[in-house]
Amino acid sequence: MTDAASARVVAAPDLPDILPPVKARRGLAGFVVRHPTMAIGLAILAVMAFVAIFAPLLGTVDPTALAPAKRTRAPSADFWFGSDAFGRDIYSRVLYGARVSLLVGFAVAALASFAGLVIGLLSGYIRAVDGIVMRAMDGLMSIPPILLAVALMALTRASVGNVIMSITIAEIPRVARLVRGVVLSLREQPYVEAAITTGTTTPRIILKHILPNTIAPLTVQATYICGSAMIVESILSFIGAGTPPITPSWGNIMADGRALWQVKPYIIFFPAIFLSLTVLAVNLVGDGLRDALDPRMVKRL
Amino acid sequence: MSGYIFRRVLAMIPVMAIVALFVFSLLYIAPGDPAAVIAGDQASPQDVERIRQSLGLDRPFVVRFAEWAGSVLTGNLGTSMFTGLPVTELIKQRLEPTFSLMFVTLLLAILVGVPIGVVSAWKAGSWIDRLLMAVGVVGFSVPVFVVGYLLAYVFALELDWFPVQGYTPISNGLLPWLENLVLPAIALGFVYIALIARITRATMLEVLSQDYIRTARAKGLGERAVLFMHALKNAAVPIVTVIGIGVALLIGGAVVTESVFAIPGLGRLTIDAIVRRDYPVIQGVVLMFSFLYVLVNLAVDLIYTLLDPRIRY
Amino acid sequence: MDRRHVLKGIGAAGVGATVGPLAAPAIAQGVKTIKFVPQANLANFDPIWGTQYVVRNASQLVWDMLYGMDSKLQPKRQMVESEEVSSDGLVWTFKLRDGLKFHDGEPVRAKDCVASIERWSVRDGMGQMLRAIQKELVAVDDRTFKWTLAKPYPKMLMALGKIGTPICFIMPERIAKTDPFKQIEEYVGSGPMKFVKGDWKPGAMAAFERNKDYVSRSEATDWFAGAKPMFVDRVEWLIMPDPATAAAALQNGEVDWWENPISDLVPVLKRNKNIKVDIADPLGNIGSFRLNHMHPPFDNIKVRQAVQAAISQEDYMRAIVGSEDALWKPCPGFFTPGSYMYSEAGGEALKKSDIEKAKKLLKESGYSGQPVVCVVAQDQPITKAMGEITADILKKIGMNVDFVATDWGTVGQRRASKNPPAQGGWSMFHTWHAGVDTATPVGNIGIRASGDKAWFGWPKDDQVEADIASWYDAKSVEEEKKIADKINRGCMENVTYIPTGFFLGYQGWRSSLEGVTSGPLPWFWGVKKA
Amino acid sequence: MNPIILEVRGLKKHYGVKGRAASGAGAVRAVDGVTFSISRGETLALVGESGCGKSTVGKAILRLFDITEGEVLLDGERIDEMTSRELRPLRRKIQVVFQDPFSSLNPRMRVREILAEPIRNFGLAKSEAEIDARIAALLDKVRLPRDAAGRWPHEFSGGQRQRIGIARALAAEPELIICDEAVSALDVSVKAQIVNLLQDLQKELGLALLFISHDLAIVEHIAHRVAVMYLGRIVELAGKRALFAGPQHPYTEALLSAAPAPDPTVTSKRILLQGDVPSPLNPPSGCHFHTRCPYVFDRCRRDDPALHEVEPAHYAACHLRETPRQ
Repeated sequence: MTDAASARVVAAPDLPDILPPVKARRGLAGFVVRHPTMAIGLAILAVMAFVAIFAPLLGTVDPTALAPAKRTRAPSADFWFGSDAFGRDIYSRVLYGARVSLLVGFAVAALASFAGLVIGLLSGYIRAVDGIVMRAMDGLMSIPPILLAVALMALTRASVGNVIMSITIAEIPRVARLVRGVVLSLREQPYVEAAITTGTTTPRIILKHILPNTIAPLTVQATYICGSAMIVESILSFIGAGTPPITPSWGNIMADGRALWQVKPYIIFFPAIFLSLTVLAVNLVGDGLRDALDPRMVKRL
Repeated sequence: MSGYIFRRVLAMIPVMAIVALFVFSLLYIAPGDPAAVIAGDQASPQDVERIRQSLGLDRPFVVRFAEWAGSVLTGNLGTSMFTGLPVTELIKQRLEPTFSLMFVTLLLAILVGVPIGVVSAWKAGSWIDRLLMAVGVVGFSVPVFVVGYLLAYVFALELDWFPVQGYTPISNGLLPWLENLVLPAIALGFVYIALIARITRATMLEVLSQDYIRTARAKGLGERAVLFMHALKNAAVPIVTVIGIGVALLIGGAVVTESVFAIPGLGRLTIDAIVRRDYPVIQGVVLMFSFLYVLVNLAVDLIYTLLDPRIRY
Repeated sequence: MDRRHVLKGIGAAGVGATVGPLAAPAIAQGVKTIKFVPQANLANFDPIWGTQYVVRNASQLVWDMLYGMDSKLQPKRQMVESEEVSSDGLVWTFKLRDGLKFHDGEPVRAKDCVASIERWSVRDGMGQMLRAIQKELVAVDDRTFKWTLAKPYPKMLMALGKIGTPICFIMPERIAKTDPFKQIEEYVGSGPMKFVKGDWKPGAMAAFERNKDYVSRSEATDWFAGAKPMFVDRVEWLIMPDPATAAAALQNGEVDWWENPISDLVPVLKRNKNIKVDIADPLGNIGSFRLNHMHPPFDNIKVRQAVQAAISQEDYMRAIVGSEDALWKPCPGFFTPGSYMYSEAGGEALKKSDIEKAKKLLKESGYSGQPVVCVVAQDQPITKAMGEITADILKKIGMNVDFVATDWGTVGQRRASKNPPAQGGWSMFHTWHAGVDTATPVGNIGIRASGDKAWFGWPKDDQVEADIASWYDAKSVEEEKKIADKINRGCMENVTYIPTGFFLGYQGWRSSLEGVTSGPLPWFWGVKKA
Repeated sequence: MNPIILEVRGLKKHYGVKGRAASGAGAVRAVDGVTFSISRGETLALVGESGCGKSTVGKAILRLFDITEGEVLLDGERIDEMTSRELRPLRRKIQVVFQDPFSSLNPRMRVREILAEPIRNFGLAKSEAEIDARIAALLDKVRLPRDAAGRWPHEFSGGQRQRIGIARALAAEPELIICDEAVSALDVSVKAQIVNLLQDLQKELGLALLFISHDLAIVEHIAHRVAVMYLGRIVELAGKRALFAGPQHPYTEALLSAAPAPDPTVTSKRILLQGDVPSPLNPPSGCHFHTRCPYVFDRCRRDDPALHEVEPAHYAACHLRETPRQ
């Protein structure tokens, strides 16, 4: 890359930037060396995504098929991870369960980020909106998120969609607060003021000048939300307020095995491992992103 | 300072009003008919209608909200639909176990999390730092009930060191009280320890790189003195912040932990109430937890002013 | 308890002298307490208002009954010293035993009984039958009350002594005057135990104390009949929603008695030499799969028969009781297996699962794939298990299942709705009936087929109703058995509901307890603690 | 004398402290009654210590916030009362160059986009090709290579970024550029280049400059007239030569004496000011400067001196100068 460097008028100093460009693509190996935690996290996530997408091809059977005569079998050649109290194959359920957990995690992260971004942008930039919306967010935020999600689930029937909605609603205020904070500091930035003096309209300022600069902290936040949503989903299912019990989600499998943990620990063990690994992977990616994107986030967590 | 406290307390009012409105409308739109629940199994539609009227469930939203809010302000959270007991009474019964659990967890998390964070920061980049931080990430990633069952299995069933369930009031003695709380507090504290360790480490790193620490080192102060006397004192503000944020985490985790360890606290009261659609109890509990949360964060803000003389109001 | 008290060890080593004041103040010496884990949370405590089994089980400790059922399911005098019925069967005169006292020290008077019967009869099936023919119910003096009817009612003593909910418990008049649709707020009875209201933490704990003034009968204890001697001072009910926790607590000796261990954990309990395990209730339970006869598709008998044909009772039973075969048996009937009313008449369809036949019937019915709303309570292992099996079966025969996972409280509300399934109603739910209730038509509410007055699902079959009515007039056991065959066949043909099998449950207790017996519900009289 | 492009009359900007009104007691009086004007092609320097409100004046003129009191006239037209919609087309005439070359450019936009934005907003080009041509011309003007258009801001040094900032300001074809400490963050050599660039552009394009700075050496180099601010007010306003040669206000005197003398052989008496700048939240009574003024007397503590002409075109706000100099 010496060409590019020499073409510069004057060598630019090393700047503390929000998003440094991916300078030299040294390939996969380079990425792994520079961001080992992110690499590990992404690798685990890739495996989980693979498992989720190709679950039907990985030697699974119908994860909802009951066989009460073959219930609570220990792991064996027939039942790789054993069978549960209804004789369902835990291996199949765990693999299919990856679909639910990943769906919930990513959907909540995406929806909460989007909604929080819109709310945060509007209230960070428009004073009239700010007062009302942020009081509402403060109120919502002072209800502990799991409590809020549980209460919302009690209102509706169990479905993956409702679980996603409930956890999303519980997460929105935190995202909105974060975005608003970022926006408030961004709108004081000289380049935003310069955009105003160069006649840029407010919507365009929000869209072109503010929005792109909230993405980095938001992405980091989104990964943490993704991880926590997976945990909350499992907790909701565990206490019986989550995804429909027929749906094989990791939380449901554990809830089903809950009474038997003393005698048939594998029923909880396998989904617990998968869940913990996935959340771990997401958190590793989050940490990696945070370190790479925005060192200041460390302080904010 | 007192003016500041006053302003902060005043600022709580709109927040709590919004929580109240939210909690009330949440249950207003809830499916199911509380009158039918109250009337019981074999009641006729006429009986249900009679009860609906006697409860005032047929009146408009605003009237019901105003009345409910009014009685809440006088400390009356209504009567549980299933037990017929006052909600305040039900909450009062459950306060001690939950607060005990939260207190012990918090204490444990600080006692374990802060030193881990300090050591990590001190040995930043070393294998021990990496190990501690890796354990920390794992702490974030394992659901609390999994940790709970694991602990119960090993330390209660196999080793028989601690009871597996229940709660002993503190009036029965400090040790019996503590004995019942050790395992739940560890299970619940897992995430919290990780969180505090992480934040402590980050803050310490920042503080340690500052000039006066270098000066202190140059003065020949011992490493430990530097770490604890100077650095930690300055790291206290963000740590306190995390404790404030973490209360929400604690409340959420308590719901699960109490159910795993059969602790008769507010968390289990909440789940029972939600399962039974016991509206007044749900309202009461959510309100109370939110109030607690707001209060803790107020306290945290006030502690800032004590910890950091630079912050003035 | 033999715990290696870690903390106490640390305390002794570390803090030495300070341990003294820190340790528990000595619990009052000689108070014997049984710690009991009941099947469910005691969320309310009004046996007339609430019909949950757990409420009844707690109530029978606190409130006494006029008649008590013995192990042969015969009503025996309990509070009553003697009764007299006029030759035309229309006037019943009851005389109370002397010296009966409520927990507040007041004597039990006839007017208390009158008020209690009045409240009970509003909410009980048999009570309503009695009300319909009641001319007068009055207290004659403090110990005597008289009940005048328009028509003879041969099952009078059964009505007053039945175990099926609600039970006719006797409360003080001021409490019994409470609106039957509102909960009582005072828990004063005359039973062998007092309810300790101050210790009641719904969802966590309920406590009962020995009633020192209880006047026990002199006959030998036989279920609810005879003497009810208390050998312990206090009984604590500890609510444990998580069976795993309860199992661990029983193993560690933190509790003494667990009412309903799940069968998968029984082997662990059996291995522990300090724990005894036995069948809890010899009369067992019948699983019940209710269909909504009022709305499509189950208003069509062909659709009901299709589902009936597809049922495999073995699948249901294994899902409920687990792997132990001794805990269940097929039950192609509506009366308690082993009781004299038991009949398998017309039960062929339930003896084996025939998916092909089910598909054929479904085709003939003209079922067009509309969704059937299956509401399943997830918080009850039994209903959860049955729901999972049903969903699987319906899928196999090509029905479109709308599986509504919810909790028992919601099922309780929703099943009362007569709206179409799509508008807040339902198509099917599951429950179970205790064998003690299904032994005769008295408690067997599930077989009633009086249309919209029948139990949830509102089946209508005039012949079955007529047969049931004839049972109440039956004069001999043989006659009753014949009627049982007719009822059973009628209910099978009409598919009033689908029995999913007969199953038993375990109970487990520490060997330090003595005198725990098998019965339809747990009681504490006659139980000693070492 | 060229026609006046910008006139500021009695400008006030008060900030409310949390929970209190933005006026009356307890408000921060960032700018507390400032009056001046700038003619076409003229450079007016606004000097003072940090926190004196000079940047606030600049931002008030730019209408980055609403002012508390006073009038701002652009080409004789009041812009302080306009809605942002009315104002938008007029914004073209006043542009700004900020101090921090790092935060004044959006890190997520390439230089081309940064420069194209004002051209598009003010409809100064009809086609993309025309925009490109204009950008090329702008880069030429600020002496950056044309291929800079395709780069990201972080690829440039501070001085280069400042040139981009100037190019952005020029892109709007303004009549007045507010340079808010535009060179303060730069190295000395780069500083000189940028100042020279600004001067060249001023000559070439006939620009008026409001040069906000605390650096007296540069001000002496670039300004035609100088206004000295202290605690939200102008205490002295005069032509550069008059002011540097004969400061009329004790504060100006102190400022000048503190600046390093261009000629080390000339020895001047250094006036050291006592104490800190008082808080604008609670400004001193009377003359704001009286707490630090070496010549303070009773009246200073009581009466607030007005800005008045002590010599032709030389204004000062000091009781000592209320009668013409002897």
